[in-house]
Amino acid sequence: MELFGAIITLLGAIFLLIASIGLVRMPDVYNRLQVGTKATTLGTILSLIGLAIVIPGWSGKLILLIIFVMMTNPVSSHVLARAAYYIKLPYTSRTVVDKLKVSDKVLNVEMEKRYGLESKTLKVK
Amino acid sequence: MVNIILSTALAIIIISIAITMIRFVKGKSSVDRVIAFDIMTIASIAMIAILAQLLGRIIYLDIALVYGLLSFLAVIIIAKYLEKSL
Amino acid sequence: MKNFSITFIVLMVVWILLNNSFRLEILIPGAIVAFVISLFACRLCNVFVDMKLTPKAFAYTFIFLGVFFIDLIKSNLDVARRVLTPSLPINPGIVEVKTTLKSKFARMLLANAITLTPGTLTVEVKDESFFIHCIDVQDDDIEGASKDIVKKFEKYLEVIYG
Amino acid sequence: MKNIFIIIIIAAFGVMLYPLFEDFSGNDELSELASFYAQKENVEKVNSANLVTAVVVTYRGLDTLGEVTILFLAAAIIAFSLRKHSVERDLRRNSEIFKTASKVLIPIIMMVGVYIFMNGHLSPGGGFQGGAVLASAVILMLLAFPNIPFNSKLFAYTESISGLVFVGLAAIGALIGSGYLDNAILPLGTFGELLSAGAIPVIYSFVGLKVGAELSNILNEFQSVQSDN
Repeated sequence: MELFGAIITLLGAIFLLIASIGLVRMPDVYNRLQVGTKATTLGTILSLIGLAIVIPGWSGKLILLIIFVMMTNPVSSHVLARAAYYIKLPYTSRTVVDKLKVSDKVLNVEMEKRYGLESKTLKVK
Repeated sequence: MVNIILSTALAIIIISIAITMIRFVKGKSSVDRVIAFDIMTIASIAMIAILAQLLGRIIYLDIALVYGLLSFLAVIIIAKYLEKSL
Repeated sequence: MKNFSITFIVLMVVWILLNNSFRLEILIPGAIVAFVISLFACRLCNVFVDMKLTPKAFAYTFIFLGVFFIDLIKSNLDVARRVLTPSLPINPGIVEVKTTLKSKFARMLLANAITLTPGTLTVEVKDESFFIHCIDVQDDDIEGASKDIVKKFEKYLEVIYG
Repeated sequence: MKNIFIIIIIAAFGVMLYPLFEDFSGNDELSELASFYAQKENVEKVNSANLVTAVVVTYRGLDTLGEVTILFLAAAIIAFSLRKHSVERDLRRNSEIFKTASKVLIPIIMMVGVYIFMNGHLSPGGGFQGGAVLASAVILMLLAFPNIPFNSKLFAYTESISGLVFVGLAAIGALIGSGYLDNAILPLGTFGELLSAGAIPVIYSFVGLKVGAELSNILNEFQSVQSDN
């Protein structure tokens, strides 16, 4: 049983390694975030689950750590992606479609109708 | 046996942190560097947990929890600073 | 009141997990602290109000977690394959999807689940539209993308949060 | 009148602290924990000439890791607080996901902070660290809801009351125990449990509350100065 847990931990570590390789290889910020959030979260969760199997007495704190990582990690990558989008970091040339750009224009016009002043500053960015 | 596998896992995590450092140095934009920092933190949480097992000290898990919390806050503050929305 | 009691229960669970024990001398200080924090945070965290407390909702919570974990593992294998292939087979883009969920907490869970699963990352949320960066765009119109990305989680969250 | 009062207080402190001076005797023997660190093999394993450095850096190096993160965070927060106010600031709203997530996280973070300062006698935490975690919940609140009305009087009261209780407990220790800040005024209990080590958890709790309230107050001041400009 302990061996099984240790192997799961090793699997998690391998996912973390893949994440870091992906981080170096990916061409633009958004794809790096993709790799970063996915592989690291699963890697950490697997490592912690494996440890919980190795030492069942610690499972309380380990479960709390897992919940914590699962709550915070997507939120921080969402906030980072949003920041990257609004400071207009360039995409890779392989990007196919950007629906948000279209919607942003519509929203700006609508804001101008509704609030007048607010739209001016929205255009500044 | 268990300890050997866990030590291997620890070594792999350390290698992955070292690879992440490449992106941290190369950067290009500050968001890239923050992403690298975030990934290093999450890897260190796993690393601290494994170290806690190897050294047999449960109190290290508290450190992992607080470390994760603080780096979450740091990433959000920097993201908001870059976005100029603070 | 419902909000307060759910916050209290969540905090007690956190306390028990932290201390890893059910003894009375640990539960009593925990209960006092959880009571005070719930009082303080009550007006702030009105997120739990929409939660339904029926047995069906509980069952669907577990099904949701199961579906989510299977998807999480699939997504990781997929991304790992893309990363390790030398030609880097990606086809990225930002697509728009619609959701019918109203509850804030459910929308957050949906966005987090999307961020954690196959090649997708929530970039922006505006009213009922989610803008999602995909690592491999299959379908760039709204209905098709919604069906691919959102529906599989939405049908469970709809039962839990109404 | 005021001066006389101050002199009386100083004299009272002098009387309280005198036993410390009188009872002081050099202790040549190391306690169990200290001798573990001071053992020759352990020092040689680290191969450091300076024993204190060996303990601080090698055995307690993980604390340093946390401290470094705190420093990083502090630098980021100073940048946040001392920044000039820009017009864009109010207009770009926080994302809804972040707001909802922080609503869920704030109570949990507070609970973790309380856990850390109540378990100060068992784990590497303590009053100061727990207080800092409490204040980080407040930072999250300020980040997610910048316009929320904030009750700064509540913090001021919490801070002064916990400060008073802290000094009061210390004085009680001097009166009925064997010295200032003595922890034997409450039953000592068994080693390794939450309610043990006498008054230490109680004292730590109030230190934690005090530190948390102080840091939150500082943040709140920064925030209000910033929005005035």
